[in-house]
Amino acid sequence: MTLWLMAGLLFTPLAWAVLTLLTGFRRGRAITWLGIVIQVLVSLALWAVVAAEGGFQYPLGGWQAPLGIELRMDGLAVTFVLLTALVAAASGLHAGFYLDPDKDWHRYFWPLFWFLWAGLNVVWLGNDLFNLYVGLELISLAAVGLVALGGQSEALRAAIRYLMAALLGSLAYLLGVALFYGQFGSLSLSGIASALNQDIAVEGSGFALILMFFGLALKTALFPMHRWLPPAHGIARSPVSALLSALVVKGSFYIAARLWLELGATLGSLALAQLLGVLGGMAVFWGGWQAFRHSKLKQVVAYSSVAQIGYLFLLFPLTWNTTEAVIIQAQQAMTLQVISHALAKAAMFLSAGNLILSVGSNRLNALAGVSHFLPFSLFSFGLAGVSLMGLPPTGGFAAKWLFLQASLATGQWWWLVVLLGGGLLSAAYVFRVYRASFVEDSDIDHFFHPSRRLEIIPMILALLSLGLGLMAEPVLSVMALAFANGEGT
Amino acid sequence: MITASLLLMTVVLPLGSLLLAFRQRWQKVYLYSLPLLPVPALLAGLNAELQNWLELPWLLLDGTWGLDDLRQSFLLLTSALWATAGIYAIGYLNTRKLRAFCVFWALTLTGNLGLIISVDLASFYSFFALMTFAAYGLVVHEGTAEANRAGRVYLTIAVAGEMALLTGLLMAAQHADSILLTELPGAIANYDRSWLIIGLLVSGFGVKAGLPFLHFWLPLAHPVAPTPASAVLSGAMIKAGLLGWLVTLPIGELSLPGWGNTLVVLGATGAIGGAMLGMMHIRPKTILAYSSISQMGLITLMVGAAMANAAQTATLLTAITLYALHHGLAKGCLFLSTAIKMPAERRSRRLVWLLIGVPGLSLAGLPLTSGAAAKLAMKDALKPEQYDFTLAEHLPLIMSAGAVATMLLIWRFFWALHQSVRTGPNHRCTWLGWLFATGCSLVAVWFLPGVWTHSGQPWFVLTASEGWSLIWPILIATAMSIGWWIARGRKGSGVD
Amino acid sequence: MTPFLLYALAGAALCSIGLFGFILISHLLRKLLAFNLMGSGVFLVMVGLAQHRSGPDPVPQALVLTGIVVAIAATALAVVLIRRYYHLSGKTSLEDPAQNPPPAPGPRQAREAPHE
Amino acid sequence: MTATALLPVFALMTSLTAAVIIFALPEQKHRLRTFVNLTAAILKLLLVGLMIRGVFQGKAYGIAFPMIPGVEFVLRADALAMLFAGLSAALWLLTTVYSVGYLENSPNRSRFFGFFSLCVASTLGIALAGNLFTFFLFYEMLTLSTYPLVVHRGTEQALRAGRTYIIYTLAGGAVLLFGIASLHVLSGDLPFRPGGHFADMAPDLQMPLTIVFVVLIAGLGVKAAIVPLHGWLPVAMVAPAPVSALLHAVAVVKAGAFGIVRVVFEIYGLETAGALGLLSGLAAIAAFTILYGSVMALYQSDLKRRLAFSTVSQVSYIILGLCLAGPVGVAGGLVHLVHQGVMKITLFFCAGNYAETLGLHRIDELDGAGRRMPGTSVAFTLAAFGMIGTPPLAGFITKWTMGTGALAAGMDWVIAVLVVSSLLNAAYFLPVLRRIWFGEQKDPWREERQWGRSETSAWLLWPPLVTAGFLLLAGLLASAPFSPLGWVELIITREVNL
Repeated sequence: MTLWLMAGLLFTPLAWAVLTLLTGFRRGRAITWLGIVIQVLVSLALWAVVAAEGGFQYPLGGWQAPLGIELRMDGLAVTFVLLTALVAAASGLHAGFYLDPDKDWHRYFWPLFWFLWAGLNVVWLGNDLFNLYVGLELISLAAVGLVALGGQSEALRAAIRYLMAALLGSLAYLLGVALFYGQFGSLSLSGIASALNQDIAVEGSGFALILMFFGLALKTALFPMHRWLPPAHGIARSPVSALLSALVVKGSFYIAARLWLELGATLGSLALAQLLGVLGGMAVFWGGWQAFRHSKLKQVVAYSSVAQIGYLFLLFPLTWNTTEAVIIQAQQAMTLQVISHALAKAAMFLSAGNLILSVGSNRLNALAGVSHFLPFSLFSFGLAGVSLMGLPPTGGFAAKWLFLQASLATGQWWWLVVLLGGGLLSAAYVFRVYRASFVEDSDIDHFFHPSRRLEIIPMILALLSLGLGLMAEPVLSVMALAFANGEGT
Repeated sequence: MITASLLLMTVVLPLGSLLLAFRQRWQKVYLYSLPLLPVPALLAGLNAELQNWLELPWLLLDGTWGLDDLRQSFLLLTSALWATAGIYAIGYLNTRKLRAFCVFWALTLTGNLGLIISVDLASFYSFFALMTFAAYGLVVHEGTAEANRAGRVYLTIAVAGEMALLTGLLMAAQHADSILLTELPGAIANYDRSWLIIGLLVSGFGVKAGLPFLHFWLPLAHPVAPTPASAVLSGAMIKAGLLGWLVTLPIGELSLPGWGNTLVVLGATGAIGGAMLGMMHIRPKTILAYSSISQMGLITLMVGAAMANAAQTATLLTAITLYALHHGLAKGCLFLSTAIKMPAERRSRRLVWLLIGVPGLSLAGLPLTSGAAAKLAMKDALKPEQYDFTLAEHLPLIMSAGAVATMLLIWRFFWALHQSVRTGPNHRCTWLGWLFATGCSLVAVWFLPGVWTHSGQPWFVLTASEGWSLIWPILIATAMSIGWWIARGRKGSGVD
Repeated sequence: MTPFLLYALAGAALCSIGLFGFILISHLLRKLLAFNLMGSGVFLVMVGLAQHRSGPDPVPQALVLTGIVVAIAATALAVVLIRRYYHLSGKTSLEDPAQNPPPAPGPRQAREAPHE
Repeated sequence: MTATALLPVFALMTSLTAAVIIFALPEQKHRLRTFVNLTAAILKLLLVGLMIRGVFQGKAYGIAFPMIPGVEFVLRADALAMLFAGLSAALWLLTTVYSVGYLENSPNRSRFFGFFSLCVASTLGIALAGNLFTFFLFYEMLTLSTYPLVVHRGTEQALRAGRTYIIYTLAGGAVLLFGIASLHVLSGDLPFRPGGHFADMAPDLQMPLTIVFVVLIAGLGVKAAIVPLHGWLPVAMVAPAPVSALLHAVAVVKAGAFGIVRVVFEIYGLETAGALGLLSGLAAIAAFTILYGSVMALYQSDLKRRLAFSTVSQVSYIILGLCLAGPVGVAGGLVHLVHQGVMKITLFFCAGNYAETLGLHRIDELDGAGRRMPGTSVAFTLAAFGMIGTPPLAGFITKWTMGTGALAAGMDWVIAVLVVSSLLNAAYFLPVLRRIWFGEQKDPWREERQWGRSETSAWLLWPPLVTAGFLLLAGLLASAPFSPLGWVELIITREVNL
C-alpha cells in the first residue's frame, strides 16, 4: 500500500512533467488537473497513514543507502507534502484559468510546474544530504524557468539573477556536503549525527555546516542575501509567485532546519544561532519596511515574504541548547509559520493577481474604490493579511504565540521586539492596501469581475490559513509523531 | 387602600397629563386641566390616614411613600397653592408657548408634591431634582434676556445645591445603612462627622429656602417667571427646602448649640437684610421675593432654635408648620395680586385694594389673621428662657425687628403696586384664582389641621387678646413709612 | 600530504578562483564559466577528500557524476536565458536599468525569429 | 455535546452567518439585506435571552477545545458574561434598525452591514470568552472588523481617523498579547475564575505579576480609552453615527472595560490585586480620566466630539467602581457598564438624528431644535440628565451605588470625584439642552429633510426613544429582579464572591 503511495508521490510529478512537455497548453492543463487530483489523493492518503502509524523509512527500489536513495517519511515531512499538494493544486488550478493560453510559451508552465513539485517532494522526503542537493537543484531550475515565463526582458533579468543566486547557493551547499562526506564518510543525516555522537566533533566540520547554511540562507533569501527575491517574485505571473513564495523558499529552509536540529547541538554554536536569529529579525524589519514603502502591489507582497521568512530563522536561537519542551515548542512554531505563511502568501499572490486583473494596474493606489464592487479577491487578500499580521485566530498568530512562549521560556526577551514589532510593521503595510481600497474620492466605473473560479481559489487558501489557528492542535499532533518515534530529532 | 391610590394619583395624574402635550391642538385642554392636577394631592392631604407607609419595592432603591402630620400640612399648603395658581394661570397665560408652559408646570408640580409624600431618600431626591430642573422651564418661560440670565443663575446655584445634597444624603444614608428619611436624623446625630453632613444638608436645602448668601437666584428668578409660577415658586417650592431641613436634620435628636447660633445668625440676616434689600426695589414682584427671603429668615430662626435645643422640638415644629402655611398662602395670593388689573369703578377698586391689603397685613401679623397666629406661635416658641445658646436672649429683639422690617416692606410693596398697577378688565379665571387664594389665606387656613388650637383656646381668639404685642411693630413701621412719605413731599404714597 | 589531499586543495583553490570570478565579473557568460569552474572545484574536493579512507570509495564517483549532470542542466538553462535576455534587452550584464537608460533593442531579426 | 452547551456557539453564529450572507448579497438587494439583518439580530436576542434565563436558573453553558498546544478555546456563559452579552444583543438590534434608516440610499451598505455584524459577533465573543486567550482572539477580531466601519465614508478625514484608530488599537493589542503570553509562561492557561488564580501566590511571583498586570491594563486601557491612551476616540468621530454609537456604547470601549473587569476579578482576584497595591493606582488613573474627559468635553463645540470626551470620562466610572473593591462599589461599576451603554447610545442616536434630519453638527446650531424634533430631543434630554446623574435615571443609580460603595470602602475622595464630574457633566450638557429647548432658532436649518408629519424617519426616531425608555426604567425600577442593578447584584453574590 505505502509502496504504491510513495511511488505515486514521487513518480507522478516526473511522469506528468514529461507528458505535459509533449502537449500544448490546453491539453497540458487537462492532463495536469488529472495529475493534481492523483497527487492530492496520494498525499492525503500518506498523511492518513502516517497519522495512523507514525513515520517510517522507505528505501527507494529496495536499494539501501548510501548508493540507494532512502526516503524518510515522518510527520513533519508528510505535513509538508500535504501542504505542497494543497498549495500546488491551488496554484495549478488558478494558473489554468489565469494564464493566457494563446501565448505559446505558457505551455512550458506545466512541465516546469511538475518538475518543481517533484523537486519539493524529494526535499521533504530526502534523508541524505546529496539527494537533498539534487532536489534543491531541481527546484531552483524549475523555479527559474517559471520566473522566466514572464516573457519580457525584465522577467528574464530577474530570472537570471535568481539563477545565479541559486547556483551559488547550491554550490556552497554541495561543498559543505563534500566536506561532511570527507569527514564522516556518510551522507545520511542520521549517520552523521550518530558519528558525531560517538567521537567528539572534528574541528572544521563546523565550517562545513556554516558553508551549507550560507548556501541555504542564500536560497531562502535571508536578509542580507534577499536581493534576488523581490524582483523575481514580483515580476513572475501570480500563480508562479504563489508557488515561489509559498513553497520554494521553504524547501531550502526546511533543509537548514533539519541540519540544525540534528547536527546543530554538536556542530552549532551560540554565536551561529544568535547570528541567524538576528539576521532573521533584521529581515523582519527590513522586509516590512520595504513592503511599507513600495507602491506596487506585488512588490509589497514579495517584500512581505522576505519579512515572513525572517520569523522562521528564530528557530535557530530558540532551539540552541534548551529544554526539550522549548525545542518542541519552537519547532511547532516554525512548522505553523511555514504552513500558515505558505497558505496565506499563496492566497495573497493569487488574489493580488485577480485584483491586478480587475483594475488593470499593479499600482497600489489604483485600488481606490475597489471595495465598492466587493471583490472576493479583496476579502481573500484581507484574510491572508490578517494571517501575516499574526492576529488571531489565524495560523500566523498561533505561530507567533508559540514563538513568544519559547522566547519567554528561554528568557531571550529580545525576540519579543521582533515578534511584536514585526507584527505591527506587517499590519502597517497590509493596512496600506486596505486603506487604498477604501478611498472614495476616485469613482472608478470600470471594474472587470474575474470569473468566480479565479476568485474562489485564493479564498479557500485564505480560509485555510485562517482556520489553521483553530486547528493547530491536530496538525501539530501529526507533525509531532516523527519526534515521538525517535527518528529525526 | 384609599390612601395608596390617592398617593399614587398624586404623582401619576400630573405625569400622565404630559400625554396632552403630544398634540399642538390639545394645549387649550391642557391649560384648563392645570387646576385639576393637584386635586388628588389635596384629597390625600385631607383624608389620608397618617403614618401608613405605601411600599413600592421595585421603585428606585425600594420606594416608600406616605404622610405624617408634618408632611400632611405641607401637602395641603402646596396642593392648595398649586390649584389656585392653576386656576389663575388659565386666565393669565396667552397662547404663546402654551404647551411648553403646561409641561413644565406639570413637571414642577409633580416634583413638588412628590417630594412631600416620599418617605424614602431616593424618591425624595428624585422629586426634588425634578422640581429643581423643571422649574427652570417656568423661570425662563418669557424668554427675555433678563429671564435667561435669571435662569442661568438659578440653574448654576441649584445644581451646586443638588450636589451638596447628594453628598450629604449619600453620607447620611451610608451611615444609617437605610434609605428611609425617618432613619437619617438619628444616624446623623450619632456620627462623628455629623457637622459635615449637617453643613451639606443645610446649604443644599438652603438654596431652595433662600438662605442668605445662597439666595441670589431668588430675587432674580421669582419675579421674571409668569405670575402664577412666581406664586408657587415663592409660596410652595421655597417650602420644599424647609421641609428638607425638617425631615433630614437631626432636630429633636440632640442639641447642637453651635448650629443653633449659626442658623439664628443666618436667619436674622435673612429676616432683616432681606427686607432692607427689598426696600431698594420698585418692582412689586421683586419686593415680594425679598420679603419671602425675610420671612424664611424668621422661620430659619425657629429651625436654628430647634437645632439648639432638642427639648423644644415639638412646640417649634408646630410653630414652624403654622408659619410656613401662613406665609405660603399669603405670599401666594400677594404674588397673584400683582397681575390683577384694577376695575375702573371706584367702590369695587376699594374692595380690591382691601382684599390685596389684608393678606399683606397678615404677613406683618395683623390680629385676626393667620399671620398673627403664626407670629404668636413663634413668639412663645422662642421664649429666650427656654434656651441656653449664646444668641438666645437676642431672639425677641430679632423677631420684633423682623416684624417691623416686614411691615415696612409691605408698605413699600403697596406703594410699588400702586405705582405699577393698571386698570382694565380681568379674565374670569384670574379673578377666580386670586379670590380663591385670598380666601385660603384669610379663611381656609383656620381649618387646616394643627392650626386650630393652641394650649386649649383657638388661635383666632388668642390673636385678638394678644392684640397689642402684635400691633405695635405695625404702627412703628406705618409711622416710619408715613414719615418717609411726607419727606418725599406727598409725591405718591402707599395706599390712598 | 597524500596526493588526494593535494587534489582537495587544488579543488579548493579552483573553487575560490571561481567564486572570485563569479562575484566580480558582470558579463553573464563569463560569470557562467566562473560558476562551472567553481563546480569542478567542488567536485575535485569531493573526490579528493573521500579518498583518504582505506581503499577507493564508489560513492563520491557516483555523486560527482550526478553533480556534473546537474551542473550541465543548470548551465544549459542559464545559457538559454542569457541568450534570450540578450536578444530582448541587448545587454550582456545585469546592471540596474535605472542606472543606465533602457538600451537600444537587440538585433531585430532575432526578435522576429519564430523559434524564440 | 448537548444543545445547551452549544447555545453560545449558536448565538455567535447568528451574527457571523449574517455577516457572510450580507457580504454575498449584491449591493442593491436592500430589502433582503435588512431582513437578514433584523432576523439575525432578533434571533440572537432570543438566544441570549434564553441563556440569561438559563444562567439565572443556575445552568452553565460552555464549550472548550484545544487550539494551540497548551491553549484552549473556551466559550462560557456566566452571569458576568450575560451582563455584557445581553447589553450588546439588545443594542445591536436597535442599532441595526437605526443604521438601516441612517444609511438609506448611501453607497457601500452591504460592506457596512457585513462588517457591522462581524463587529457584533466579536463583541459577543468577548462577552462569552472563557479565558484570556479566547478573549484576546475576539478582541483583535473586533479591532479588525471596526476599522472598515470607521473609514466607511472613505473621505481623507475618515481615512486619517482610521489610521489613528488602527495604530492605537493594534499597538494596544500587541501590548496585551505580550501581557497574556507572559502570564501564560508564568502560570499556564488561565480560565476566568471567580476570585482569580493568585489568591495564594508564591512571594517571588509578586514582582512579575505586578508588571504583567500593568502591561495587561495598558493593553486593555487603549480600547477603554484611559488617559493618556484615549487619543483615538475623539478622532474616530468621523464615523457614521450608528458606528460611533456602537463604538462608544457597546463594542470597542466596553470591550476594554470588560477586559479590565475580567482581569481584575477573575484572573488576579480583587483581594490579590488589592494586596499587590494595584487597585489604588488604577483608581487614581481612572479618577484622573474621569475628570480629564469631562474638562475636555467642556471645550468641544462639535456635538459628537463632546459626547466622545464624555465617553472617555464615563467609561472610567466602571474601572473606578472596581477599585472600590467592595460589593456595593463594584456593583456601581458593573452596573455602569450597562447604564453608560444605554445612555451613550441614546445620545449618539440623537446626535445622528440632528445631523441626518437637519444637518446640525455644531452645538451652537442646535437652537430651537427641540421644537422641530421633540421626540429626539426628549430622548436626548433624558440621556443627558442620566449622564449628569439626576434621579431617577440610570446614571443616578450608578452614582448612588458607587458613592455608597466608596464610603463603605473608606475612599471618601471618590465622592469628591463623583461630585465634581457630575458638576462638569451638568456644565457641558445643560447648555446644550438650553439651546435645544429654549434657544430661538436664528437661521434656517442647514439641510433639512422632510418626513411628512413625523419629525424624522421612524427608523431613526424609535431606537433613541426605546433606549431612552430603557434608561428611564433602569433607574425607576432599579430594584426589580431583572434590572441591570438586580442582575449585577446576582453576579456579585454568585461570582465576585466578596
